[in-house]
Amino acid sequence: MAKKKAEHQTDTDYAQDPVNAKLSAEDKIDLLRQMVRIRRFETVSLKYYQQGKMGGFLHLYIGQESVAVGTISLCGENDHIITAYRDHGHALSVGMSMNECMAELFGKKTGCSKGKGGSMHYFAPDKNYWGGHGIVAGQTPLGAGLAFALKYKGLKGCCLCYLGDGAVNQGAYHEALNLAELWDLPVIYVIENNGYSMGTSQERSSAHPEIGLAARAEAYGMEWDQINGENLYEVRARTQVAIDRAHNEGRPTVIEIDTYRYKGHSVADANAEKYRTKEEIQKYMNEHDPLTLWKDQLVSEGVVTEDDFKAMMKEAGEEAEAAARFAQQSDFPDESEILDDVYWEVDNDTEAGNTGRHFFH
Amino acid sequence: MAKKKAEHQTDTDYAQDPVNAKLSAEDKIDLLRQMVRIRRFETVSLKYYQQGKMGGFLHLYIGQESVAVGTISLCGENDHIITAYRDHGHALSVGMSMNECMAELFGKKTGCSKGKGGSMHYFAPDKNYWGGHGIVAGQTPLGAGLAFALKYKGLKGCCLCYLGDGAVNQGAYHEALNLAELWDLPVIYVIENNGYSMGTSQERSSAHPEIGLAARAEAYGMEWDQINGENLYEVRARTQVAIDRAHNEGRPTVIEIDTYRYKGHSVADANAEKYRTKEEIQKYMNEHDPLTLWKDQLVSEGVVTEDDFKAMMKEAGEEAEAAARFAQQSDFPDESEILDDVYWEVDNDTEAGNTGRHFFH
Amino acid sequence: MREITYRQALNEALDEELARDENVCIIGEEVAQYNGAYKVTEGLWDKWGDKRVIDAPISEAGFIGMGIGASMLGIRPVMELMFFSFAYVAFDQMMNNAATVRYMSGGLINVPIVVRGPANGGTNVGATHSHTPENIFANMPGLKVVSPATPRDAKGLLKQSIRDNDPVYFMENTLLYGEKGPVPENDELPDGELLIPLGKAEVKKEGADLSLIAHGRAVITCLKAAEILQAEHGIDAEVVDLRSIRPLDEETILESVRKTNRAVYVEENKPFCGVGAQIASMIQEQAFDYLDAPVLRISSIDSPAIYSPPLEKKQLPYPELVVERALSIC
Amino acid sequence: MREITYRQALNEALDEELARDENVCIIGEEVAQYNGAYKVTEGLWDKWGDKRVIDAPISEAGFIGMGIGASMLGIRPVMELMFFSFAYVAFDQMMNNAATVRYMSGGLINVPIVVRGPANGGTNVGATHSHTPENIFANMPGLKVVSPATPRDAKGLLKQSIRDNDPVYFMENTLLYGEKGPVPENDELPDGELLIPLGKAEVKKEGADLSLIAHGRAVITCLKAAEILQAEHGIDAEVVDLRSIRPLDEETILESVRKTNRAVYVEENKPFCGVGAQIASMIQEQAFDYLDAPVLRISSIDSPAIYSPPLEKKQLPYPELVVERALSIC
Ligand SMILES: Cc1ncc(C[n+]2csc(CCOP(=O)(O)OP(=O)(O)O)c2C)c(N)n1
Ligand SMILES: Cc1ncc(C[n+]2csc(CCOP(=O)(O)OP(=O)(O)O)c2C)c(N)n1
Ligand SMILES: [Mg+2]
Ligand SMILES: [Mg+2]
Repeated sequence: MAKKKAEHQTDTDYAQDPVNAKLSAEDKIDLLRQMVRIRRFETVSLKYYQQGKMGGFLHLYIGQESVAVGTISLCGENDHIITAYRDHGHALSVGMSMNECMAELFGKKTGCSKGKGGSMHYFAPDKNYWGGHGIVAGQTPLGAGLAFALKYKGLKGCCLCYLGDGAVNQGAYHEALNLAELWDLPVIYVIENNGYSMGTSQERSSAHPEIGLAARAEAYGMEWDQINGENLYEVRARTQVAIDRAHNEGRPTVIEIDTYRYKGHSVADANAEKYRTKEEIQKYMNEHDPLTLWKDQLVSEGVVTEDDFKAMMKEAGEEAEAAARFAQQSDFPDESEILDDVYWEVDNDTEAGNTGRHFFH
Repeated sequence: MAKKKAEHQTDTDYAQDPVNAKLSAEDKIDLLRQMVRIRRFETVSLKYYQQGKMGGFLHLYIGQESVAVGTISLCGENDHIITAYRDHGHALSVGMSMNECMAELFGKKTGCSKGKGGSMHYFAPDKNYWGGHGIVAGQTPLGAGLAFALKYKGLKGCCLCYLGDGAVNQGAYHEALNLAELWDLPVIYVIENNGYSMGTSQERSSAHPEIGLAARAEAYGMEWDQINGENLYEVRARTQVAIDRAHNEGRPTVIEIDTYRYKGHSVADANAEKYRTKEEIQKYMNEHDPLTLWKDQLVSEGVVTEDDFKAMMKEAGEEAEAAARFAQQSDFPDESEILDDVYWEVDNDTEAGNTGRHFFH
Repeated sequence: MREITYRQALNEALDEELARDENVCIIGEEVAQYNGAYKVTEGLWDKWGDKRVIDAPISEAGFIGMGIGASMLGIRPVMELMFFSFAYVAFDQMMNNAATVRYMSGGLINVPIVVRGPANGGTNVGATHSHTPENIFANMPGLKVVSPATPRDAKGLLKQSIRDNDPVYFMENTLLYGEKGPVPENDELPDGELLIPLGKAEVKKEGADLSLIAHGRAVITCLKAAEILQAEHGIDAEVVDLRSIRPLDEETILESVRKTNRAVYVEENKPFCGVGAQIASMIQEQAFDYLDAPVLRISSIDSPAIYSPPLEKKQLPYPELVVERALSIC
Repeated sequence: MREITYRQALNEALDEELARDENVCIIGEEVAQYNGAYKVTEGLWDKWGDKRVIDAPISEAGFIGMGIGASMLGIRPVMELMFFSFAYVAFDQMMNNAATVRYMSGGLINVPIVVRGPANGGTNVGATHSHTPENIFANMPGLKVVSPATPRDAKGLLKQSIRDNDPVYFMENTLLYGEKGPVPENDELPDGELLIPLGKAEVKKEGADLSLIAHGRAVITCLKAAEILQAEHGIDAEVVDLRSIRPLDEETILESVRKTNRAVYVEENKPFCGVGAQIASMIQEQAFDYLDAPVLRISSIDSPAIYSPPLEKKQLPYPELVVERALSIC
């Protein structure tokens, strides 16, 4: 079953929303640049993946950039991020460098996870970024936990916890929603609804109220919203409502952001053009591409020119290629390092880490 | 937080509902006798438990009898039953004998599960009764599976799958609901809402729509209903709607039946009168007891007299005591039987069962 | 004899069993319209349709529990875990409901399910996707655990597992899916089909000096190690493949050890309480007087699976490592 | 020295750690207002209030996952499983998120949680409530597994586990909760409190002829067996208590075996790939030349836990059985 583009009201002028009205031209360009950098990073990583330089999976975010960029652009000091395996976009949005991200894909020790996690497992706790998780919906209780910690410590902040439209059918997510509402945890579940879980359309995987997946939140008496992901102003304006609710009332929200992925589920997805038509993909790319639409918006606002944009694309491509060079020139971890990073106490050479045998091969 | 008795509309005359109108006096008396037998069976089992004749847990159903009796009285040849650990009432309702049930509590080989399952694990597949399951909500996917099998085989039937108000927060239940609605499985989830999961009131364990726990079904676009468990006519009439839906449309329902347990969570529950007041318990026993109310109803209909009722109680008590004697006189399983009933192939002495080592102590 | 891949062998087993018994059905994520994430079920949905080959939402506890419930009424679901690692979100259903309902019902019920899928490291998908839980499931009485190393075994064991009336967890290996090996055509077989019993180990190579014992892909590693031992060190190693871990063919193992007096267990499992621990402790108990050296164990290097491709190669046993360790007791 | 129960010892450990570190909190079903299903947390909610002692809905995957997430930000949740068996509905969170997030992040994160609760058979609650998963969790690198046998160990090990910066799964035993034993008052101790390191076994009784090695309640069984062996057979058995299963104190085990030359591992675990398999295989590998007999293993009779009370007593190792098996190698 094909993905139906959700119908969104377009009469609200989200550009006038306070969170958007306050954006300087610089800020707006920066948002564009972030989306561009994600796209280029991934295009380049795809190239090297196809050359056999990487192992395992590569789940590309291309087409969904506005979600990570728009939502994360609203985050402050005490706002935390956690997501699933399709995590490159969030990583770059929180400010991770292309070098560490690219090196991770190449399995190098200069990677953000020292080459131990790979594409699905990017982390940057110093940037409030808690991964990158491979088990579908496994991150959703963790997201509640980050929010729990904020509340426990009396900090005004929230956790943005991302998941896919297929992930909503996992039991862990249901348990997390109940806990979040029951205990007033400042967590925002962001369903990035790209219409498919691998080759399965939303309609074949989820029974849900006609109005959408986010509306399942009503089962817990929880607030929810549905957002058109192709419009960065809308993403920001409506996500801010949830963040305010979290910050001011300490309460959770589910938001569903309508989006699309252009590539296969992962690069290994041989059927990417079978379970949906080429036309469907093309239509999204032509008419709903969040990056193009934002660029057009900024052009129409006179904030950038088409040439600026081209230069930006080029620059980001060069940055990604430089990152690939950095990655290629970096070393693989040493065989002896396989056993590092298993136990904190061992890594830190504490008394506990030196008592008893920890490894058994 | 105390259990609030749900307010139920009482203006419908459920006695006139076709499923009730067709009941003969005999049928009505039989329903009463079933409730009486459950109550007496449990009173007697409690006595012997307290004398130390049984091990483990004993979760009593006293106060909830109308739920099992009312719903199961509607079942036909292809309707199946599965429940949690509070399973004696369902067992007697499907027609299991007091002897096999009592002997199971005493751990004897004449028990329904040969003394291997105990109180929480009664089974009678020949009576379409699939247990008796100890892990909270663990039976809910199994219930979907029984319904799946009926559909697969093209049989017109359904599965009644019971769970507690605390069980609704387990992930497995959520997954089962989605599957049931997505695949049109003829399963009816019956939430026996007795207001508490152990010492935790519904309000402390579940975030839910104001209207109740069953309404969570809307998250899956599933039908649901809420039923006053103290009225056997209502239980039967409204459950029949769900059964008809299952039989005729092959579709699932969640029903929540408002009820109450008089005893502790299990006999080991030392706090049974701490997390709720004596008054609350007393009020239920005095004003809302489903057995008394049904008896009163039948007295008012002229179907039984108070004396009939007393005789019935006495008879059931004697039956239960006889079952206890039967149980006491039965043998424990032999030590050699510990290893029976692990593998079908071994038990049946097949070639597969005789190939390779199966047990390793 | 014709050669087909391990994947194709599995596919044939499924197809033949779907044909044989209309209660056999396949349930899993992407098994139908997508043809399987690893293409094991390729073509089966086209051939057998919606009723028999069913795409499930991402709800492993839900659909495996559902399959268990259905099996109690006589359906025989073969359920695919896209990665066997995802068993961990269905663990209660797989360890409790599948394994204990027969026992707790005093033998009234049986659960004829198969849960299958790739259970291996070595494909650079990180720690959460690379679990090897054969020891974990085999720990539980009531369950059976099978781990085929060759296309022939994959086909014969899967068909037998589907016919088995107890729950069988069938652990395949992504790295073997594309490997070819001889698998007889049905008309070459006396019974017209290939069935390999659970609980029978196979000596994959005879030898006199040393027993290399293994399951799953480690069998292939051992066969390569045996070649090197022969060619470079003149050591004649025997390679014993468990094929099924529970039930276990102890006799074939012991016979080998009584002949060679030296044993190494090789596996891709994590070491602590791995299958090798069970086998080593069994050998020393049952063949104490035959052993000229301790039973050695080789397993995964004891960390979560590492992503970095060249390192993950080192994390799992490889032929040269087996040779090196084997030499230490020869 | 005063004697207190195992339960009270655990309670003191929790209370002291709640007092020491405001990031320590307790989460679990019925742990607060109800005082704990087995009363281990008695009085703590009264004393520490809603923030520190939290009643959870029946959502083990949810609240344990939540605790893991919170711990990444520095909270130190001690989470009770009413029965450790319920770990099976939270298995993914406990095996993947708790155990692998440090590794997959290249060491950027650590997960200082404790999950504790009774992990034992013997209380006639049937198969689903009687799992003994110490072998299963100890299989996973990144996790620590502790199993105290005495009130003193229960207190000292739990306090240490709460301070440990890695995830610790702390497996208690219902049948021991009411058992009393000597536990020093804090002011009798040089450091003012009782801390027992993980990874140090303890020789609970010295002996020369035979090593009985065990963890958890089986240690008590061994001590009784040792008495009988001494009194009735003149055999002087040593009893070694692992206390923590991972990290493991191999040295103390080996020292004992090198002295006695005979070893029996006793546990209430299921046998296949149980802890005893690991220890037996380790002993034969590391002390091959010291062994005068094979290392024996005694475990649960290999079926799901039976309900019938007199039979469940027989299903688990008991002193007379240990004596009988021990005599077979003496
Ligand atoms: C528990 C579990 N089951 C299955 C998988 C395999 N898997 C990985 S991603 C995926 C599809 C998820 O789809 P969705 O949630 O919509 O996210 P998207 O990939 O579209 O971003 C599947 C089935 C997994 N990683 N974990
Ligand atoms: C997964 C799991 N967690 C916890 C328990 C322990 N437990 C058994 S019954 C129960 C309360 C269940 O309450 P509810 O669902 O309302 O059913 P009721 O007992 O009221 O019939 C709990 C916490 C369990 N058996 N399984
Ligand atoms: Mg999706
Ligand atoms: Mg209840």
